[in-house]
Amino acid sequence: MQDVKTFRPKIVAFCCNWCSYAGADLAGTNRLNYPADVKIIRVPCSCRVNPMFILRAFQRGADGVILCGCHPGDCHYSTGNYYARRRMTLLFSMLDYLGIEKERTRVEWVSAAEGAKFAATMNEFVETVRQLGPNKRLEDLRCKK
Amino acid sequence: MQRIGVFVCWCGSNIAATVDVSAVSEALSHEPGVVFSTNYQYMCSEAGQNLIKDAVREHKLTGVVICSCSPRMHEMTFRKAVASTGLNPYMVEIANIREQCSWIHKDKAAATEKAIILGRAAIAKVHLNAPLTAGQSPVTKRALVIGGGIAGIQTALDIADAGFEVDIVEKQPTIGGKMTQIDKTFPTLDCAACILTPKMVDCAQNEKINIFAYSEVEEVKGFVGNFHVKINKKARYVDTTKCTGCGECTEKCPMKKIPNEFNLGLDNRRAIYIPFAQAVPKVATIDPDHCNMLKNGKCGLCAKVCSAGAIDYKQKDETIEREYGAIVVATGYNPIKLDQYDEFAYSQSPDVVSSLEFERLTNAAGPTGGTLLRPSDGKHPHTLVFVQCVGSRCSQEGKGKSYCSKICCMYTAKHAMLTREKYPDTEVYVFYIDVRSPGKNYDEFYRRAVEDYGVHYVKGMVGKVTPRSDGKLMVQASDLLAGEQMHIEADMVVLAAAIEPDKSARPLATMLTASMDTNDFFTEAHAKLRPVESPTAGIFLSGACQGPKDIPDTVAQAGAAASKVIGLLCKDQLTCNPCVAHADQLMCNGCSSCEKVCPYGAITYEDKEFRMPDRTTAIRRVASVNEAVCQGCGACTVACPSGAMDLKGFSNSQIMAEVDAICKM
Amino acid sequence: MQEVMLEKAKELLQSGAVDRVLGWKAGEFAYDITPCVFASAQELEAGFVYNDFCGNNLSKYLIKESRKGGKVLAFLKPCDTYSFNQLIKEHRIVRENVLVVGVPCQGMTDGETLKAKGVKGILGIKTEGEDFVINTLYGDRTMAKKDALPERCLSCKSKKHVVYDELLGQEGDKLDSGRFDLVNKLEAMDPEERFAFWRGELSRCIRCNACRNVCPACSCEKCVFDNDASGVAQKAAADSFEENMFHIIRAFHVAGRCTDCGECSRVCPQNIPLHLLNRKFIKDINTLYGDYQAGEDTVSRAPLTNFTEGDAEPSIVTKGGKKA
Amino acid sequence: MRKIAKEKLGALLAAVGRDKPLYIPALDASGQARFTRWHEGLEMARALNTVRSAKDFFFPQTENLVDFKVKGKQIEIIDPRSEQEDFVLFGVRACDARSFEILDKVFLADPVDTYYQSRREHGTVVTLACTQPEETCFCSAFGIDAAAPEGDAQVWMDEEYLYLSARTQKGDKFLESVRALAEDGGEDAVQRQQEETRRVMAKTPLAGLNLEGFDGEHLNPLFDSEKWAELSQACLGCGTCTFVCPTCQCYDIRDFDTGDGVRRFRCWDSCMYSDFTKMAHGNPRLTQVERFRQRFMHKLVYFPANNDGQYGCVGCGRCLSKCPISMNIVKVAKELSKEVR
Repeated sequence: MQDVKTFRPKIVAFCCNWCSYAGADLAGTNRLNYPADVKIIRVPCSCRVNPMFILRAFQRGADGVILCGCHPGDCHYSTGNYYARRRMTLLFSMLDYLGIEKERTRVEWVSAAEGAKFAATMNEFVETVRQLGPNKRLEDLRCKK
Repeated sequence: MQRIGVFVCWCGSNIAATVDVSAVSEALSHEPGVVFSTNYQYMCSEAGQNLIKDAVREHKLTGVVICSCSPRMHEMTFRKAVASTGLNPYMVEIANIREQCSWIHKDKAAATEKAIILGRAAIAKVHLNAPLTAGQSPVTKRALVIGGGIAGIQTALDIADAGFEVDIVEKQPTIGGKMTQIDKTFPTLDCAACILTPKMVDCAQNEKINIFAYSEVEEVKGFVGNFHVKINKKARYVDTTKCTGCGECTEKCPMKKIPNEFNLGLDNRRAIYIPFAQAVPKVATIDPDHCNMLKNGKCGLCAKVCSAGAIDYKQKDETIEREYGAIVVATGYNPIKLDQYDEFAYSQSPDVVSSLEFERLTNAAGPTGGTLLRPSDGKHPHTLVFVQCVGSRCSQEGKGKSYCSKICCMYTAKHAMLTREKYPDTEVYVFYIDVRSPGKNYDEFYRRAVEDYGVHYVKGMVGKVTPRSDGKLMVQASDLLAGEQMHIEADMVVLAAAIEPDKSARPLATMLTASMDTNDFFTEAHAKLRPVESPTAGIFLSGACQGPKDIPDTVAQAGAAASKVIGLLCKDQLTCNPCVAHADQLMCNGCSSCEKVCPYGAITYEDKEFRMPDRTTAIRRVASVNEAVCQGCGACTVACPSGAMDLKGFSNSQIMAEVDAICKM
Repeated sequence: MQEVMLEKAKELLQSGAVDRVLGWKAGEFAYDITPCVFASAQELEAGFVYNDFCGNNLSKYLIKESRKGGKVLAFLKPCDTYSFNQLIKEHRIVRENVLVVGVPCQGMTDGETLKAKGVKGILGIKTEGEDFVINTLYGDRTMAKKDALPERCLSCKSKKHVVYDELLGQEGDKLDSGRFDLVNKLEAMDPEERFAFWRGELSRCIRCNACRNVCPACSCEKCVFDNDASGVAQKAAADSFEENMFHIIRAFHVAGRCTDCGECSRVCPQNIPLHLLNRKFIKDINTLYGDYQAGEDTVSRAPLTNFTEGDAEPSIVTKGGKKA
Repeated sequence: MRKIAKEKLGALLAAVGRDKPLYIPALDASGQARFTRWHEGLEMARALNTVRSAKDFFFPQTENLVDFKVKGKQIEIIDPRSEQEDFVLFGVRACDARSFEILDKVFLADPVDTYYQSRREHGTVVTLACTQPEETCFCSAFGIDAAAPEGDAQVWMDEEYLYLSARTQKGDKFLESVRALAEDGGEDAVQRQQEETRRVMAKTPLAGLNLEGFDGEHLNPLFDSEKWAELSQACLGCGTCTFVCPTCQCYDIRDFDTGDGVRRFRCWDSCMYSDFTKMAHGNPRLTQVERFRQRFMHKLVYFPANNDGQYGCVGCGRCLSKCPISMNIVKVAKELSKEVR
C-alpha cells in the first residue's frame, strides 16, 4: 500500500473542445498551477464521452476521472452537456451502488473564461483522489506493472 | 503501421524552460511507429514548418505529431503545412505541452515526464487516424420565409435586396401579421399602418419576392442548402390572377354575421371578404365554413356580381413543391386566451377587453372608426383600468407563462397616454408588478405617461373585477406602495395578455427538426453568439417566434437573420466539417436513439436490403448521417448501444488509445 | 386458460388471420417449457402449453418472427407486453405482422426456483387450488404457489397489459409491490459492504451471455462486447474488471429501455441478481427525472435521450445525498 | 476399504487441506454449490452437484498462455507459468469424474496440451458417490454408475461414516494422508447404499434414455435431419450449456493489450456463439441452426465416431437445469432418435 504522502494519482480529464479545453488553456496562459498528474484528453463535447471511456481509464490504471464541459445552457452544440449530465449522473450513481468510491469520478462545468476554476478544480480533485489512495476496486490486474 | 514523425517545439523558452525538449523527442523516438523525432525552437515559424514539410517528404511520414502549444492555437497552421506536402491534414495530432504542461508546472522532471506521456497519447491517436476529406454540397439560391408579419417581411425584403429569390408563406389571406392590427407604435407614436403598409407593398412589387398567402408549409425535407418543401396553398375560391380587389362581392354577400377576425370579433364581415383595405395580396377570399354556395350549393351571388369573373367555387387546395437553400422561421406570436382569467370578468363583460382589442377600438380603421367607445353600450368611457402581466410572469402551473412578455409595459403606457391625450376627461389607472422599460427612449416614454399625462400608475395587482348591473365594472385592487385596498368604479378594463408562440410553431419545429424550449419558442444556436440561427443548420429565426419582442427588436433580428441567409446563399458550395458522425449500417439497430439526441436533425433512417450473416437478405432500418448537417458533437455515438455510430477524428478507438497511453505509465 | 388459448390459436390459424403462433411448448418434465413457434393445429395440439412455468418473455423472438412475412399470433403476458412496446418504439418489431393476444399471469415459477426451496427429483407437478402438489423421487410435497414464486414475480410491477389486439381472461392492475426494496437495502449499506456484495455476486459470472441474449432490450445486431473492432470485446471475464465492465455497461445500455421483466436474473445460471442493477437505474431515473416506465408506451422520449435544463448535477452522487 | 466417522469430516478435510490446496463443494452466496478452496470452517455442501463442473480445475475458463512485453520497439516473450502445485478435488460426482476421461482424450492426445497435462498430473480427484439423484440425471445412459464413481479415490457417505477406497497411486497417497483418522471396513454399508442408489436411479425419468443409432454410421441422416431447425428455433445462442458442461472443451485464443504488452490467453468458447471458429474468411457455421447442430452432433456423433463409441456427454443434467429456454441434449436425442430407428 502506497503512502498517502508519496502517492501520485493518475487523473484523466476529458475536456470539451469549446469551453473546458479552452479553460484549461487559459489556466496555462495565466500560469495557474495544478499537479502534473492530470492529463487532458480533448473531445468535441462532453456528450462525446462514453461511460466506457471512463471505465477504460480505471481499467488502465487511472485513479480518478473527471469530465469537464461547457456550463449547462452554454453548450457549443446547444444540448450536448445536458445529455452528458444525465449519463454521468446515472453512471456515477451506478458506480457508487457497486461500492466503487464515488469521489473518483467527477463532472465539472468549466467555461473558456474559467481558467482559475479549472486549476482550482484540478487541485481539489487530485487532492481528493490522493487521499483515497490507488484505485483498487475498478482496476485490471493485467494492466498493473 | 503508420510512419510517424514527432516534432517537439521549444516555443522559445515557453516550453523549453520547463520541459526538457530533447528528452521528450528522444523518448518519443522509441515509440512504435515513430520513424523521425526532433525538436526545434519555433515549430510554427516558417523554418519550423519547413522542417516538418521536409521530414514528411524525406521520411515518407504518414502521421505527424507536434508537441507544442494548444491545438486551438496552431492546429490549422500545422494542418495546412502538412497538407502542402500532399499528406492529409487530418493526419496531424497535437500534444499540448505548453498551456497544459510547461506553463502550469514548475518541476522540470515532472513536466518532462508529462510531456512525454502527452506525446505518447498523441502518437497512439495518430496510429488510428485516417485521412479525412471535407464533403461539399451545393446551395439552392432561394430562401423561404415562414410567416408574413413584420419579421418575415423585413427578412424577405433584405434577402431580396441582396439579389436572392425569397418566398413568403403566410397562412392568413394577407401578409402583415399582428402589426396591421396595431394603431400606433411606441415610443415614437407613429401610425403602424403608415410604416408597415409601404413594406407590404414593397414585398408585393419586388420581383425577387414571391408571396404564398393563405398557404401553409406541409412538409420539409433535406438539409442546409438543399431543403425540399411542400407548401399547401389553400383554396380561396377566387382566382387571384383575375380578382381586382374591387370589393363588389363583399358588399353583396348575404352572409353578414361572421365575426371579423381582423377586428378580433368586435364587428362582422361577410363570407367573402378582404381582411382590410391595404391587404397584400388584395384579393377576396371565400370562407368555406360560412359560404352558402360552398356548403349547400345555394347562392352564387358573388360570382354573379364579379365583373372580373374571378369567383371559382371549384377551386382546390394546391400543393407547391419548391427547393430552398435556407429557411427563416418568422411565425410570430399570439396573445394568450383569457378564458382562464375569470377574476377579471373577461368572459362576463364586453367592457373587459384585451390590449389587442383595445388597439382595434382606438384604430381609425377599427370597428368604432377610432372613437373610443365601450363595446357594451357604445358610450364614451370615463374611467379606464389597465391591468398588466395578465398571464405573464406567472408561477401558477397550467395557467399563465413563467416569462415576461416584454412588450406589455410599453404598449400599456402607450394606451394610457393616447387615451389621456385624446380624452382628457378620462381617469386612467395602470396596475403593474414592475414597469420594465429598458430600450432607447422607452423609460422617457413611460415617464411621460406618468408625469405629463397624469396616468395613475399603481404598483399592485387587481384582485377582482365585478360587472355591476348599471354597467360599471367594480375593480378591487391593492396598492402595494400605499399599503391599501382600492375600489375603482371603472367603465372599461384592459388586460395586457401574455404573448405566446403561434400554435403552428410546434409542428413546424418538428418538420424542421429545429429545437424549441419548453414554452415552444424556437431555441437559438447560441444564446449570445448565434441569436438568429437555429441549431439546425440552414434554419434561421426572425422575430417573436424566438422569444417575446417588440417591433424595433423584431426588425433588427429580421435583418440579422436575413444577413445570415445572404451569407449562406452567397456560397456556391458548402464545405462540411469532416469530423462527423458515421453509422456502420451493418451494426445499426435502427432504434432511433441517435436521432433523438442529435441537435441538428442530421440523422435519418432508411430501409435498406442487407445480406445478413446467416446468408439471408433482410430489409433493415438503418441510420445514415447527413455529413452536411452533422456538426460533430458526438452525442449520437454514446446514445448508440451497439457502437454502430462513431465520430471521425474522435473515434471510440482513438479516444481509448489516448486513455490507454495516458494511464499506462 | 391453456384451453382457451389453444382454441383461440387454432381458430385464428384456421381462419387464416395468422400464419404462425408464438407460444410455449411442453418439455420432458413439468417445468422445462420452451418458447415455440407453431405452424399448425396439429403442432399446437401436440405441445402447446400455458401454465405456471411459462416464464420466458416471448417479445424478443418477435424481432425475427415479425420480419419473416405473414402474420404471427403472439401470446404475451403483462410483463412481455412492456418489452413488446419498447421494441416497437425502437422499430425492432414490425407491428402490423403481429397479432398480440394478452394472456393473464399470476406469476411464473421454474424448476430452479422450486429446487432452491429444497425440492428434489421432480417427477410431476399438479395444481390443487392455490398449491402445487409436487410428486418427487423422494415422495410427494405440497407447496403454496405464492411461496414458489421468484423475486421478480413477487415484486411484479403490473398485471396489466400495455398493448394487445385481443385480451383473454381478466385484465389486471398495475401494482405497487415494492420492487425497489432490495435496491434501497443495498443503497443503505456502506460502500465497503456494497462493494463486497457486488464483488461476491459478479465474481460468479461465467460470461455465458444468457442475461444479454435473453434480454429484449439487448437486441443489438452486434453487441459491443462481441465486436473485436470495438476495442472492448471480451469473450470471458479474464479479470474481475471485466465482470464489472460487462455488467455496468450492459445495464447502462439498457438504462431507460429496460422494462424490468427480470429475465436476466431468471436465466443467470449463477443466480446473480442482475435485475437489481437495472432496477437501480430505473429507480434513479424515477427519482431524478420523474417516473418513467419503459415500454408503457411507444412514443415517449427515453430518459437518456432527453433532458431538462434543471436536471440534477452528477455531484448529487458525489455529495452522497440520498436521493429522496 | 477404510471408513472415517462422519463427525471427523472436518478433520479429514483439514488433514488434506492443510498442506495443499483442497477444493470441496460449498454453497455460494446464492445457495448453489461450487468447488471452493477449503479453509478452516468451510462446510461441505450437501447439494448433488456444483453449478460449474469440476473441469474448471484442469481446464480453467481463462488461462494465460504467454506474455509479450513491449519496450519501445523491442518485444520480450515471457512464459507466465509457474510451478504447478499438487491439489485435491474432493467430492466430485461420478458424471464429472467420467468427464475427465473425455477431456483427456482431447487434451492428452498428440499434440499434448501441456497446460492441461500439468494440472491433471498434479490434481488428485476424490469422488463422492451419489445417493439422491435428480430427475435431470441420466449418467446411466453413458454406462456411468452414480453409486460407484471413478477417480483417484472414491468416497461414499452415509449418516455415520465416510467410506474410502483408492483406485490409483494418487488415491493411495490421499488415503495415506488421512490414515490416522480411518479404520478398516464398511464394504457392507457401501454395498447397501449402492443398491439403494441404483434402485432410485432406475426410477429416474431419463433412466431409459436410449442412444442407439447415435454413431458415425448414421452421421448423414442425423446431420441432414429437418428437426434441427425446430429444435434450435428458440435457442438464444448463449453459452450457458457449454459453460456448465463438464465435457465441452472448445476454447478461443485471444490477445489482451495490457498497455505495455500483450497477454495471450485462452478462454472457453461456445459453439453456440455467433463468432465460434470464425476465421479470416469468415464463419463456417453462419446460422444458429448450424451452431446448435454442431454442439449435439459433436457430443452424440462425431466424438463417439472418433473415440470408440464414447459419447461426449456424461449425463450430469446441468444443461437441463440451466438452459434459459429449456432446450437440451435429452430433448435433442429423443427427437432425433426417430431419424435413426
